[in-house]
Amino acid sequence: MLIIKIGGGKEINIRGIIKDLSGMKEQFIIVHGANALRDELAERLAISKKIVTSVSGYSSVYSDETMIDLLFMAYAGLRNKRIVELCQQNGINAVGMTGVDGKMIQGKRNTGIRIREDEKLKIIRDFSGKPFHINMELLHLLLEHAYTPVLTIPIIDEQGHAINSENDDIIVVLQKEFKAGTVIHFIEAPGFLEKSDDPASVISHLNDSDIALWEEQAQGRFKRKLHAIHKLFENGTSTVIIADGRIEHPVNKALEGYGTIIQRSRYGKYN
Amino acid sequence: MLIIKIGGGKEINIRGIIKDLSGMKEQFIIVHGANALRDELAERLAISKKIVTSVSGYSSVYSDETMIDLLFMAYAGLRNKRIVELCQQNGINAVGMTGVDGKMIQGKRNTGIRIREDEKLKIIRDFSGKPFHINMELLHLLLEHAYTPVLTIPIIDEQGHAINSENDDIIVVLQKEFKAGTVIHFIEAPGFLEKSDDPASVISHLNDSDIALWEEQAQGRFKRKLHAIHKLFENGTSTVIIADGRIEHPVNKALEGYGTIIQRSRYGKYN
Amino acid sequence: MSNSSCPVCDNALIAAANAQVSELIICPDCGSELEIKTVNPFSVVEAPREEEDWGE
Amino acid sequence: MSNSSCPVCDNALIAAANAQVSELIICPDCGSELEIKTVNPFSVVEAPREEEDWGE
Repeated sequence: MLIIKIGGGKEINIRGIIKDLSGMKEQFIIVHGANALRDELAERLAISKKIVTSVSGYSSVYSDETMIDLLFMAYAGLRNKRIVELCQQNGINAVGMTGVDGKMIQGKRNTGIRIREDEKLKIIRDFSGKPFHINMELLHLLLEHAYTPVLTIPIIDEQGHAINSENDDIIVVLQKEFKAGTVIHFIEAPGFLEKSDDPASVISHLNDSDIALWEEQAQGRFKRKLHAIHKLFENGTSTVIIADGRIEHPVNKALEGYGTIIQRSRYGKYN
Repeated sequence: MLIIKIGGGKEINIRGIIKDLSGMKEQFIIVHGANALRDELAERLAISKKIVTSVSGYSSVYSDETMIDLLFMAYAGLRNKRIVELCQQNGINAVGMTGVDGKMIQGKRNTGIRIREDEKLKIIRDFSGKPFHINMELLHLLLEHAYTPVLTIPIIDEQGHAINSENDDIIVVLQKEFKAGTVIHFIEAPGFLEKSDDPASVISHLNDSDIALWEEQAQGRFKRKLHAIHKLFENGTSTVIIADGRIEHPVNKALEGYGTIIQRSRYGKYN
Repeated sequence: MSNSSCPVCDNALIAAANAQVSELIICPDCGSELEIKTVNPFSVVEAPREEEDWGE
Repeated sequence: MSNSSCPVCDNALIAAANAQVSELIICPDCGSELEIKTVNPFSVVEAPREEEDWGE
């Protein structure tokens, strides 16, 4: 089982990814983002996106009701169904779902984010949270009947509310329950770069302990991405590939070794 | 089996409909529209909706690529998932799907609409068509595992394109394959009105042969709606209820006999 | 003026001055309904059968 | 000024002049972290435990 994460950037070559996937023997699940579409839609609808930075340094989108509407339109609607349509045109019988559908991805609503505002320590709540359980019965039902799940946010919380969440966290939970050997992330870069402004500085190989070190020095969103990759290895992944989603044959190239291959170090602490 | 059609009008009380449905013993499928949401979104995005009227007098929305994007955002995204969310909050384990997902609703692309433009007879093609087959395997798979399908357009054509279609036509095909005894349409009116501007002129009972007569005199969209109801009876429906979707308990009231109840006439031509 | 021929009876067809893409024309020879695909060069195909009931 | 009491130790609490909804304050008596729910009338609840790792 393969988990394919399609980033939400504008330049991601979805057509190329789906075309490559149509030749795959191994079964796979697609998880995708749509942040570029969301931001474009927010701008066209004159909806301003609120970013909150918690006192512990992590910034995230403040998800009010309007933001959840945006997620439904951009992620669950436009992006999800255009990916499903492309799959159908390439012989992949895809079924698109959010975490709310059939309680596919269940999460816990954040109790609150501590922020500093008007020099006061405050707690703010929104419709966001962390995934902790996948409806494996529904997922297996689809897979066993040769349907390819195409999953995206929002997920569902304990009271049945749609909540925003991070796709990287969803992949950690998905991988934990699925024991998928390989996870491929398609992003708008050739892979992890030694120097972020130098595309040629792709690091071709890393192991999971390198990731742990990197995580300590990283900040904000990148820190969170590294933390999620770190957790994948804790849950038994053997290979994570960070690959360029913009090129002509993103999947084929990734499987040929282009991009950054992260593997479990033989003497890592998890063996 | 019950088919619940939730109209796409702004004043439809979805919360009330879902609350009532949560008390239902009988299994049901939801099909819904979102035309008000689509039009509002089109306006906010400055997308002008093109209406074409065929030489034979039927007007319909011209569905280009941008319109299909709108359907994905308004129908498949916002409306579908807010209905699914409400279901989850009322103990109904709903799964939302378009006709593209898992090829749930397969259709045939229109070969072209004949219109008059610059005093010339022309043929124009768009992404629209008519449904002719439901993926019953997938539908039964969901129903047998206690999931409630919440279906909407777009549907999928022979080449795997998402195409616009009429929900009323979808219900005809759905009912044909399901033999659902009762179909309830929730609209923004107390039922069929003798005088369209007089809400008190609700016709409480009709039979299928009345519908055939009405259809001959009707025009445009209403003609098409009557034609779809007429077909439902041809395919074996016993009861169609046209009920007010705006009131507090739309489903309970409909089942108590409020609205227009259309039943098979004992001596109709189909017996 | 650009020429073409009727796909049904092969009769020569001359594009009218105000011919437009998607326009439906009738072959003067065999009466088939033809659809103009391109104007320059002028090309036509047989128009699809009218749908048995109304358009979408 | 409107008063309230700490939900943990029942000690009396007086709203500060610039108290704001969602503000986190510390009960001067038992040190519990409290969240201001409303300012007029002044009401507080115990603040939720900090998430084990960062916020969303």
